Amino acid sequence: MIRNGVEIRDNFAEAFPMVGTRLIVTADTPDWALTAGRVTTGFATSVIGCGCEAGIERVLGPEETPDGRPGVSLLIFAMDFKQLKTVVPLRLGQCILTCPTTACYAGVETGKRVPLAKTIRYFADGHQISKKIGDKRFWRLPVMEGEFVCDEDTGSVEGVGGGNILILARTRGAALRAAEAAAAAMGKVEGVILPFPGGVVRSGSKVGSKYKGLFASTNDAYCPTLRGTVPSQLTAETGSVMEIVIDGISFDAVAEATRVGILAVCDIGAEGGVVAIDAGNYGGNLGPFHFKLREIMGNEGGAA
Amino acid sequence: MRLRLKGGRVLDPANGENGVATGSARDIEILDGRIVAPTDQRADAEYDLGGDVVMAGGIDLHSHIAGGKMNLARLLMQEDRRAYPEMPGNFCGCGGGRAVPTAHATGCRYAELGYTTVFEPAMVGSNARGAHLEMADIPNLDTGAYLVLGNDDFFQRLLAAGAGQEQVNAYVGWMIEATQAFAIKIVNPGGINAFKFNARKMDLDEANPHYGTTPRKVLTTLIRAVTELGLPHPIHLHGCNLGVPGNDETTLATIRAAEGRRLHLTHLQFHSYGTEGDKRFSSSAARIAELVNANPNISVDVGQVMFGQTVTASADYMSQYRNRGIASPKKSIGMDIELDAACGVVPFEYRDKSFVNALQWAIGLELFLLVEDPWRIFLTTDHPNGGPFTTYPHLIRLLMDRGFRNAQLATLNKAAQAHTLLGQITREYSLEEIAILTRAAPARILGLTDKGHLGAGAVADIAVHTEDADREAMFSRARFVFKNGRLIVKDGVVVELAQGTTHVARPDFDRSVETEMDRWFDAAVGLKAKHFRVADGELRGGAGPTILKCEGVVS
Amino acid sequence: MSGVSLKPRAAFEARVDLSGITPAVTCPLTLLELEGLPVPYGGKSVKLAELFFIEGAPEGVLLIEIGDVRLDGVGAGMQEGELIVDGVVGAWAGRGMGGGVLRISGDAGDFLGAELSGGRIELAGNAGAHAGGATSGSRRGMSGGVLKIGGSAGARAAERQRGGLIVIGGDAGEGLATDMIAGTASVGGAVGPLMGRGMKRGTIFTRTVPALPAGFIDTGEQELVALQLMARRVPELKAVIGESVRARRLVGDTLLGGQGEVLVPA
Amino acid sequence: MAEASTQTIHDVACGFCGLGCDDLTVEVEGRTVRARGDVCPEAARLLKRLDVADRPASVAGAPASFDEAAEAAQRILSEARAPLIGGLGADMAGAGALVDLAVRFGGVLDHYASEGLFRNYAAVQRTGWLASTLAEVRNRCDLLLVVGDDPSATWGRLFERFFPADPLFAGTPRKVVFIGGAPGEKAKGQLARADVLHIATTDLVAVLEALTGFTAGRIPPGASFGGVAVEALVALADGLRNAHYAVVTWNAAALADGDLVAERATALVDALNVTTRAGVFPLGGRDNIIGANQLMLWRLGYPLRTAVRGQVSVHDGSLYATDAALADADVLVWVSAFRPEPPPEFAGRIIALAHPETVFEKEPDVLIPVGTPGVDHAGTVFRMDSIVSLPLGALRVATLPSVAEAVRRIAEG
Repeated sequence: MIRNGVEIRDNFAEAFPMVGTRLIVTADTPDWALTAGRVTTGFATSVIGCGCEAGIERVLGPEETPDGRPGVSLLIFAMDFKQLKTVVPLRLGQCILTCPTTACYAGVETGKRVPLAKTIRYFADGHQISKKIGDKRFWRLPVMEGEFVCDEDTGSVEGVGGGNILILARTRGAALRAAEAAAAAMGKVEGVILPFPGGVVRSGSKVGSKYKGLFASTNDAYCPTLRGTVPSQLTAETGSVMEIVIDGISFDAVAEATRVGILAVCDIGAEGGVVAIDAGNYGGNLGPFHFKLREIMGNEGGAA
Repeated sequence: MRLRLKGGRVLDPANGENGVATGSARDIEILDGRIVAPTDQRADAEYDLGGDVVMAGGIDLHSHIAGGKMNLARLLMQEDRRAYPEMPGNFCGCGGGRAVPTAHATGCRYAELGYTTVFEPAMVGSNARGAHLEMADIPNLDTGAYLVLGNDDFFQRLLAAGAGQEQVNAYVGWMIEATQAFAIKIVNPGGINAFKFNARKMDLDEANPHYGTTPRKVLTTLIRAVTELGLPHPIHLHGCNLGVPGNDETTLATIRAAEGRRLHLTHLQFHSYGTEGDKRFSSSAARIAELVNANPNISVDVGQVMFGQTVTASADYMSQYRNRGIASPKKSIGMDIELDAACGVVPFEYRDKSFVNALQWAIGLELFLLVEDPWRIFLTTDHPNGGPFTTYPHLIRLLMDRGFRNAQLATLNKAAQAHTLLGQITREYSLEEIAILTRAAPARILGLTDKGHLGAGAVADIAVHTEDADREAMFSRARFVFKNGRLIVKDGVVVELAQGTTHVARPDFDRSVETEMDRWFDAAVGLKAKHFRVADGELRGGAGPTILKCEGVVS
Repeated sequence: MSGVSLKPRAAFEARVDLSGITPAVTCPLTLLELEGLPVPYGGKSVKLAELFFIEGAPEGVLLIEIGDVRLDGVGAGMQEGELIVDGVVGAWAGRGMGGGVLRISGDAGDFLGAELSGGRIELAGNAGAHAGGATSGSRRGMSGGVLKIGGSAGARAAERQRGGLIVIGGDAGEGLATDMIAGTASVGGAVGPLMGRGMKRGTIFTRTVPALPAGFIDTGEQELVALQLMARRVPELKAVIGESVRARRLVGDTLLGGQGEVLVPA
Repeated sequence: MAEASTQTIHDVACGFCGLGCDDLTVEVEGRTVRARGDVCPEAARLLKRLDVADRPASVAGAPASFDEAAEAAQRILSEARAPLIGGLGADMAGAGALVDLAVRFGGVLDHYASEGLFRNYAAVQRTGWLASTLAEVRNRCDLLLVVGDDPSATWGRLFERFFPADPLFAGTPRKVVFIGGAPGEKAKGQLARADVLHIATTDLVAVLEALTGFTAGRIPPGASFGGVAVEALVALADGLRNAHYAVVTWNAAALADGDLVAERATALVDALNVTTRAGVFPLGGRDNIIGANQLMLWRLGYPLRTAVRGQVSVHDGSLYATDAALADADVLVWVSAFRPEPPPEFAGRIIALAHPETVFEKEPDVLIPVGTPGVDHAGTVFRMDSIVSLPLGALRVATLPSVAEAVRRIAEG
């Protein structure tokens, strides 16, 4: 399948189940909401080293938030629920509670409950105030700046982590431009985050390593400087590869992000130096979710 | 009035008759409220029992059914009353409640279970008149009350002053007569008094902060007093340190302190706690049962804990104050009373998933099953403290049915299961043993010669149960109950209200004590001794008490 | 009958206790069964049909026409369904209700919504004393649900309230929120004297700063994120909060270690 | 007829105010009764009897025999829809008969002086309390807090009975602190040996709250509470903490905020008992209200202000309070054997079992004059502490039925 001169390889991204949640963080200004969002989702590129994968899902206007202030919605994913229950209060306590003017609300109503203020309310040393309206409880914690308002807990979803596309381009500059365009387009999709820096990862990995104790190592099949020395997936014209990793609250959300990402890359096309789009997998035996690139593109794939 | 109960299997351990074992049925004849030798005269009424089990009416020697603390419990636990409204067909329109039922409901529910005599085990002297008024309103039951003594300042002063035993005996005799009591109860010997001086705990040999007296001295002096006054029932003792882990040592020491003299340890379950295990709470039932078995002078009742909501009411304000933090619902009443005693009312819910409550349950059953002589152990829940008396049928099944017992055990708190021997105990009570525990033995220990058996001359208080392999079902509803020869329960339902009597013991004592009592009441209590005294005519709406004359060694 | 309508045959000459006669009880019954339901009336117990004309009504609804000031316990113990009173009720309306909706177009007597734990009560008229309070001997008042009073509430509204929301459109009488444990109440009109004594926790919204006992401390005007959160999440509070992001906050009853608050949106 | 000679009776027990004095001396001469010596004005007034003919029973204002009146009363009750059995000024036997009457005919039971009782129940039924009784106060109380107005106006010998010359344990001088009203001359006289302090305030609730706070170690902000300077409150809290046995007493009936006073006094005593001993001693108990209430609790399981409706009883502290219940009743059975207390204004029919000297604004539909327990017949009444009850003796030959007799006759018809 070729679109606008870009080969969409007959391959699939292989993804894993993750559990995730959404937080709505508001602040007095859009900037502070964004700051809180960035800090909270910082150092959360990969569960391998960060314990979770997180990102800003969307920027929210005042009319969209529970308290009428500008905000952001964040998604945080972990490999299991226990881990999620650990990382969310940690990040809430270190990054949102501390950030000027913020408040934090549940972004998911259903599913198992992930503690928010339920855990960190004790920071208020007995001065915390609880309010329960209907079935929903929130807390007010006196802080030096005023009050930190935070929902008791949030729901959770069984999501999908590790969706991806690989952008193969002639030059590093072309690969980066295509990746930026893809990340920008994919970031508009609801229910997904791209946890790596700027949404892009340049150090894609394969499973395992020659070194004991390393679970992952550089994806040598896609490293241009190793072309020929290892079994390579790169044609001779490919000078650089960028990967975009996608975590989402559902299979459909990840598939949609994959689709708009590929479209954005294809829009840049061969003229922009893009060679092909590929995806990372482990042979299909490890992850239950398979995002088949050509299937996802369907009739949008263009002429062969 | 002559009645004939035809063809029942008579279970009368006091007279060595066990129709259940032999399978033989016979008639029982009643003439004017008493059992008589069978005749062939025409009866005014006959009841065909068709082989049903016939026993004497049940006797509960320890159940809180009347007195100020029960009314405080009613006041505090209106939830209980609201949750258990009048039962349908309740023809007098004044029954209700479960943990603290009204006087009417108490009489009716007991009668439905086949009980006809119940003793209130903690009457405070200053409240005696009120307790007797309340007892008079309990239908269907004969009653009596044990006077709480030993924490009263008059007695403590006597002890502290080194008064002779004769002075003590005279005082005890005067108090028994003045309050129309049947026996002497000691609650936390000296501890209630010490709490008034702000002591928060009191062990057997600890000195009262004001008087310097010890619980041991209180106990031994009053044991001697009731012995010498000739009271039929021994000292009825609620010991030191109720409910405190580690009170097993106190209990063992208390048994030894009796030095072979008769002593009744009440609600022993609450006094059989060790401190082993990581929760520092364990069963000492085996150790205590062993010492009880070895001391024929000791009798006990268990005070079995039954799961569910109840309210605890005790004169032991010291212990109840300690427990008020675990009240459920969270409220409690305490009261220092009249230089006499005190009371504490604490609602409580025993939960089967609680380690402590589940182990308490197991400890009670261990005691039942490890104390060997059924004539020296009595079936009680210390109503309502361990649970309401209406749970007795369930308790009987636990004792009689090992499979049922172990199935219940398996549902309890896991850690508690691991801390009890109960699962290994194979003993199952027989029907005859149940009849001993609930009829014959209490009558004997209370000295009621015309009760608890079905021989000629006995009061015609009779319960008839249809045998059922499910012992809980069997004992939940009597087929017939006769009170003084009148049919009051038919097919588990009260059909008539009978007026019971109140048993009192009347010892001889040295009446010269009266001058001293007058002086004490005038100066200290602020009430005339003569107004403290309850006259015979004040009992049972003017009918007066049933008097058991005591032949003491002093006169 | 799927729905039931009750119309008093005449003004009641003694108190009638409708406790427990809820839509869930009446709707499955036949007309004959309904007629025979026992109802306490003064010192007696009478049949429902002696007091009411009984007719059908929409599915799942119990409708009481006209109402009566001696009609007590309307909706008491209700767990589901809809009970509508086209008129006034006596005491204990919605007592211990756990779910469903109770609508009353007229006034209500004392203890409206006492010990309410869930569901919704909407009263168009005025409520008597102890709205949302605790019954004799009970430690806690209303614990959940919504009690909306269109008119004014009598003395000791929200007494011992421990949860849920009380919205009083008009004035609140003396002793509002006495011994309040938790929960939220708002008053659209004037607040009577002696409010808040013994308040442990909970929030009272008022339009002006009420007279408060000695144990209350004025923390001054505060900018509170929670205001707009509540205004948005709780439509009933929108009226008293409006667009305010600031409120005067008074805390008490500190004499008893309480941390309740009175919020007066700026 | 023989000339009546004066007889002096000692140790007479008095059932009127609830304090339970039982050392009165009374002179009886035929039908004449009068108290002698040390006696409070209320007892003197209520014990006094002249040799006058008893007022006869009446039906609709016309004299009738006892039987005719009882029959008329039964007719009225049989037709009644919502009776209120009010007043309830009766001894235990009378109260028992009245409960039977309510069970039989249905109706609300309340005592005319129950307002204070139910204000106290706001505390005792909700949180419970730690209480004391007269003999304990007499001998142990080393610091007495009297909240509200000086109660000796109502209980004439209260302080005399609280503070005997030679208590067993309390050292001297014993301390008494009046919070609210100042002690009157009578109280001062009875408290001559005690240290008496008066702290004026108009806000008893705030003062009790602040005392509880200071006692529990909290430092409530403010320089004064209820108009009392913090220094005075801190000193008093220290005094309470250091007392061996402090007692807080109040008369809820006389306090508009009696429920809150009871709750706050309870909280204060709870706080004290953490480290020392203390108790509440609520005042009340007039005309055997405590006994009637006790009886209600063991008979019906509910306190006063309970309605029996078709043999099922239900309690409600407000709907079944006399004032509220009157508005819904069609028949009032008014019982007042201890004093000539007239029935409240009522539009329905009235059956009065009343003290013969009762002055009625409107003739009751049925009037049966009844004897007074402790004057005309024997009986039992409870003291205010609900623990001790007293046997009242007859001082003269009864010519009137007791409440119990009258009610039984009504029930028999």
